[in-house]
Amino acid sequence: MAEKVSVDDNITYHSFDVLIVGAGGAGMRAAIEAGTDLNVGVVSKLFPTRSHTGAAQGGMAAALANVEEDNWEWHTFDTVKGGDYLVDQDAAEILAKESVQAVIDLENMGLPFNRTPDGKIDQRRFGGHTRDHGKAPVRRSCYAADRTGHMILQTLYQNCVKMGINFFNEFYVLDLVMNDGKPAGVVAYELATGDIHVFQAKSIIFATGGFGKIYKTTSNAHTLTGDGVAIAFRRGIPLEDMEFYQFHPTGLAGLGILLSEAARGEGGILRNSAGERFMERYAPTIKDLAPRDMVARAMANEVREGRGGGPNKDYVFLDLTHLEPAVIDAKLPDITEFARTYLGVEPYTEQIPVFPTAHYAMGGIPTNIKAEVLSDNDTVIPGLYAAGECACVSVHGANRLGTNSLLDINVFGKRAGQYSVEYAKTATQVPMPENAAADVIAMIDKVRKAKGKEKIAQLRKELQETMDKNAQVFRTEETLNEALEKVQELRKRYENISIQDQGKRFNTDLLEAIELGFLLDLAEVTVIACRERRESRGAHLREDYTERDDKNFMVHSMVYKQGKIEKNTGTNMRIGWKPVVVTNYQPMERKY
Amino acid sequence: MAELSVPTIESFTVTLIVRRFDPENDTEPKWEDFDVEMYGTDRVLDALHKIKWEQDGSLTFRRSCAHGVCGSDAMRINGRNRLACKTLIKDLDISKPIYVEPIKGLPVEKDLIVDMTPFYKAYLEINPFLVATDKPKKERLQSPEERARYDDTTKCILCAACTSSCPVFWTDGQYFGPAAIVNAHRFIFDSRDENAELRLDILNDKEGVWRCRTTFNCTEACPRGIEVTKAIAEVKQAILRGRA
Amino acid sequence: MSVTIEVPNRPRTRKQANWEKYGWLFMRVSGPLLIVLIFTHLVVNLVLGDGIKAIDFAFVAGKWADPFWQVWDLAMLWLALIHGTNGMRTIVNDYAGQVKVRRALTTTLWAVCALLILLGTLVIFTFDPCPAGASAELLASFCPAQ
Amino acid sequence: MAIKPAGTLYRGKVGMWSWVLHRISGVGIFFFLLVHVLDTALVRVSPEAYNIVIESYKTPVVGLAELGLVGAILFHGLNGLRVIAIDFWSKGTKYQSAMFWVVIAVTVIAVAGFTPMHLARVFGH
Ligand SMILES: Cc1cc2nc3c(=O)[nH]c(=O)nc-3n(C[C@H](O)[C@H](O)[C@H](O)COP(=O)(O)OP(=O)(O)OC[C@H]3O[C@@H](n4cnc5c(N)ncnc54)[C@H](O)[C@@H]3O)c2cc1C
Ligand code: HEM
Ligand code: SF4
Ligand code: F3S
Ligand code: FES
Repeated sequence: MAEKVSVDDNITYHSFDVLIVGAGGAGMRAAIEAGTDLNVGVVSKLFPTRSHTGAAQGGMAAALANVEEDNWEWHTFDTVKGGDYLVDQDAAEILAKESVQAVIDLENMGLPFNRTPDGKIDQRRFGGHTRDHGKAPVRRSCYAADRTGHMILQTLYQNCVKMGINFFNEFYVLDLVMNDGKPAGVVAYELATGDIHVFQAKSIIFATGGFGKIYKTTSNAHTLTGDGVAIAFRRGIPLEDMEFYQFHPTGLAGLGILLSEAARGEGGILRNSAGERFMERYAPTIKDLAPRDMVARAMANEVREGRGGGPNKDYVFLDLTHLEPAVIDAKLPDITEFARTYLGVEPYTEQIPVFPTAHYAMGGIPTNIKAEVLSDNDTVIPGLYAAGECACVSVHGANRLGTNSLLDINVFGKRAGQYSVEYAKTATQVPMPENAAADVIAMIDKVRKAKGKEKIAQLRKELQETMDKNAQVFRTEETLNEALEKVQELRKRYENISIQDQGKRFNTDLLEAIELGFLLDLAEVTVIACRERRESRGAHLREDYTERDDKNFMVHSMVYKQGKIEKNTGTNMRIGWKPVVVTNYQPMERKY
Repeated sequence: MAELSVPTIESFTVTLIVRRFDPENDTEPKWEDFDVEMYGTDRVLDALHKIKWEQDGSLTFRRSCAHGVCGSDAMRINGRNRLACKTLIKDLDISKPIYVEPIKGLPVEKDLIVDMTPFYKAYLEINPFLVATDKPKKERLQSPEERARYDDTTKCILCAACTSSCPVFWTDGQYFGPAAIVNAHRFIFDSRDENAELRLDILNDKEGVWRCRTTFNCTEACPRGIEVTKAIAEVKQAILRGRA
Repeated sequence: MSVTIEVPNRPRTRKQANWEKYGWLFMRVSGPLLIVLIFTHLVVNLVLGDGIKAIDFAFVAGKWADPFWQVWDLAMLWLALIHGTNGMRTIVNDYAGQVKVRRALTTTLWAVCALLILLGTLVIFTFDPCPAGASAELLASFCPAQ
Repeated sequence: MAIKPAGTLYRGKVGMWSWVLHRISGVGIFFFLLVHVLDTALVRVSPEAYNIVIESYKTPVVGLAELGLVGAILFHGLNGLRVIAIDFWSKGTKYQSAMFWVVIAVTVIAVAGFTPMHLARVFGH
């Protein structure tokens, strides 16, 4: 179906039935499901194959039972327990049940999974995935060497190409246009020309990925600035569970570049400076394959108690030296290369310095199991969908299990595609308000013309540093207040910025400034959610409230923005709580 | 958390000479030099960021993942195509300035950004997707050996380092280029694919594999270590023999 | 829309049939043959005996009196010219951007190639090792004029 | 071709430089071949005509150029074999740079062996 385009006042207007924002795994999976019967468009700030899904290494969970006995119910249990019981269990059931088909879909689309000797998809172990409710690690992760995410991203893009999906690449969506509480479209900035585009659509899917860049040490890409999440927030949509940010245990020390959990899945061992396999003390049953929050905390604890390695005793070691070089080459080629390239360490013979790195946002835009966005605990915003890391369904609860995110983007990406088409088929277009692009134009103009003293990079650096210092693995009321104060100070200083590039074409200087605005918003929400959750659960560890408190906090947090968006005062936020959906599993103490 | 540190080399000052072009003001590109203070584990991308963030915000380049997996930042560093995020400063000769310029053979848009359209176009022309008509209920079977047959070429991140290092591609930009052939190879040798013949036919073109003069620049430039020239040779052989 | 700085891209023009595969194969088949032909030619003419000093009409006449060398040189002539011309065509295709220029140059190349092949072939077959009326000291020893 | 200031020269490795040499030598040989066919054709005109022209091949300047020609043919021919090996031998791409150095070595040795012999003839009486 041909796309309708008109140009007016230098603004280009496009009209679609289904518009997808973001061309990562979730966005493209949605696009494939949405198909080409209706008029479907994908807008992405990056060329699709540059999305950060491509960085995922380890694998994608699915109880295929190709190599060991397994079933979706065990997978559900692991997901719920891994998420420290904050998982919505109806969503987790869907995730686990639909995982098998999700993997088969990808294989049928051409994904080159590693194979078992009899030609089936091979599977390996991954943290937190167990047989029969925690008895022993199970091989559940389907993988393509250690570039599973790369292969997913490529395969999805290939199939989009095959179907002739309509892409708008290097278009930055900067605003969601709502009319009377209903979504009418989005406004985007074209990087190459500096032109403004208004996309009108019946269904809009946000699949814009995470926001690891609120932290300094992170496995996330420079471009993961949480645009979609912040845009939704600015338009009055609450954000769910923002205090749950996952720190992945094995980031390359000092750099944050990720070494996949697959390294431990294949037998890698964490050691402290004394050479001790310290995870035996923290998780006697599954040791190094405990969920990420536990491992990250154990590592941070080892360092804190003086058992770290290196000149500043500030990291621990990942030991692969007992593995056959052939196994390393076949199963972990990329990550060993990272160690060589970036730290000059030879993994065959030397231990790799590692430390937790900000990795994954469990929280985000609240959705239900149809990927529909919610405006409060249960009110659906018709026509608005979210999937992938930017969304919170919530299948990851307080802590995501490794390989469950690639699964999430496929299962809920697919669902978003499916339900958005269903909706668009019968819905009528919400009329575009007059001057739909006015806010974006004003924002861009303001940044471009700003003549202040503050430098974007400096503010961003201070933000990331304060988040690393005060809102990382360990948190207290005091550090969180310090972080909040700092974020609010930065927000004030943000009013006084200037940029150097005044051009229209490829003005990345301008976009970095706008992205910083998104980061500030999300950092603030994160800190507030962290402060309000006065317990420890999953990835969220409060040193002043070290116990899990099911009586008061067996609920999702919902942070709402109050008042008008232009007033970036920072205090206009309200916290609410939303019950957790429990079906089969009552909260228990989490031991491994 | 406390600041992290890895055993580092002392900081040192390096000079970067960057080939710049501002489409709104320049008629032709110019060289501009910057001095930056760097550390041992820093990469060229860090140096470019340092320039952009501290000295000249208008310096423009693409980047995303910062560890060599997204393929955004292929550029010519000291005369060779490299990913800026994978090139450690200490591995270059820092007693001399480091030359940084856009990849060659694609139209320059601004500073280090080139127009990738011709590159993607060649990629799209080889039908870069699995074609299989059977409708299996579960996964299609494939032995580990069959899977290994095309493993190397699945690594491609479409960074264009290879194609824009190819002297044949520079001449007129018409040659399909190594990246397109690599991606065709990935499917031609996939036992599940049924479209090898068509792809071989597409590459048996005036601008196809026969234009490759085995100069190996592509293989040498590929940040993923793909044996590009070998893949091209295999495609040539497949065309000669009439099948993969 | 974009400013082209290095080499402009002309739109891709796809032709249905093409001979590139055969050209490519021919280069690879003729190459090794040429090695034998040319290297022997060089050894016989430049290394053995008195080398270049010895080359004159009589030397050529001496060789071409033998059908073996006639066929040898004929093969060398054809293969080298076709190989060389096809190689030159590749180079022209690479660097001659405009279609017209390219066509003109390739046509010229093949015309010159055909002409020289014709000329060479005629020379080899119509060659008279002992032309009448030539001064005797220039001729080969087997000529009656000697 | 490029608008000034040009970018730097691409710093390819042996694969690229062998191709540059292969191409230059090919063109050189080609033009020599054109001339060579024509001068040889003079045998059909008259022995005198042929001999006059062929004499110039024995002058010192052309004699030196002949060394270059022989070197070019040797390199082009041997490198051609290398290219064929890359195309048809499955390990060719792996050993391409080793093969390049073999080509260079053989060319240099052969030219070095030929040079004194040839120069003695050209400069001798
Ligand atoms: C290093 C690393 C390793 C990982 N390994 C694993 C693993 O082994 N297993 C696993 O399950 N999970 C893993 N994860 C997590 C998982 O990869 C991600 O959570 C998941 O890929 C996110 O996919 P996505 O589609 O939501 O977002 P992304 O892939 O990040 O895509 C976001 C998309 O949104 C677009 N976008 C963003 N902002 C805008 C805007 N303003 N306008 C327009 N477009 C926009 C971007 O261009 C991009 O296309 C890993 C993550 C990292 C960082
Ligand atoms: C001595 C034996 C020879 C061998 C083994 C040989 C081999 C080859 C091969 C394999 C190629 C193809 C290169 C490629 O596709 O990359 C080639 C190209 C070429 N050859 Fe030869 N050749 C020989 C002699 C000659 C002669 C005598 C001439 C001149 C008449 C010649 C001129 C060329 C030219 C002009 C090219 C094109 C170069 C290019 O495209 O870069 N060759 N040769
Ligand atoms: S083959 Fe290598 S160099 Fe070429 S595009 Fe792919 S990854 Fe980049
Ligand atoms: S650089 Fe070009 S010539 Fe062939 S070997 Fe690579 S494609
Ligand atoms: S920034 Fe992703 S490859 Fe360099």
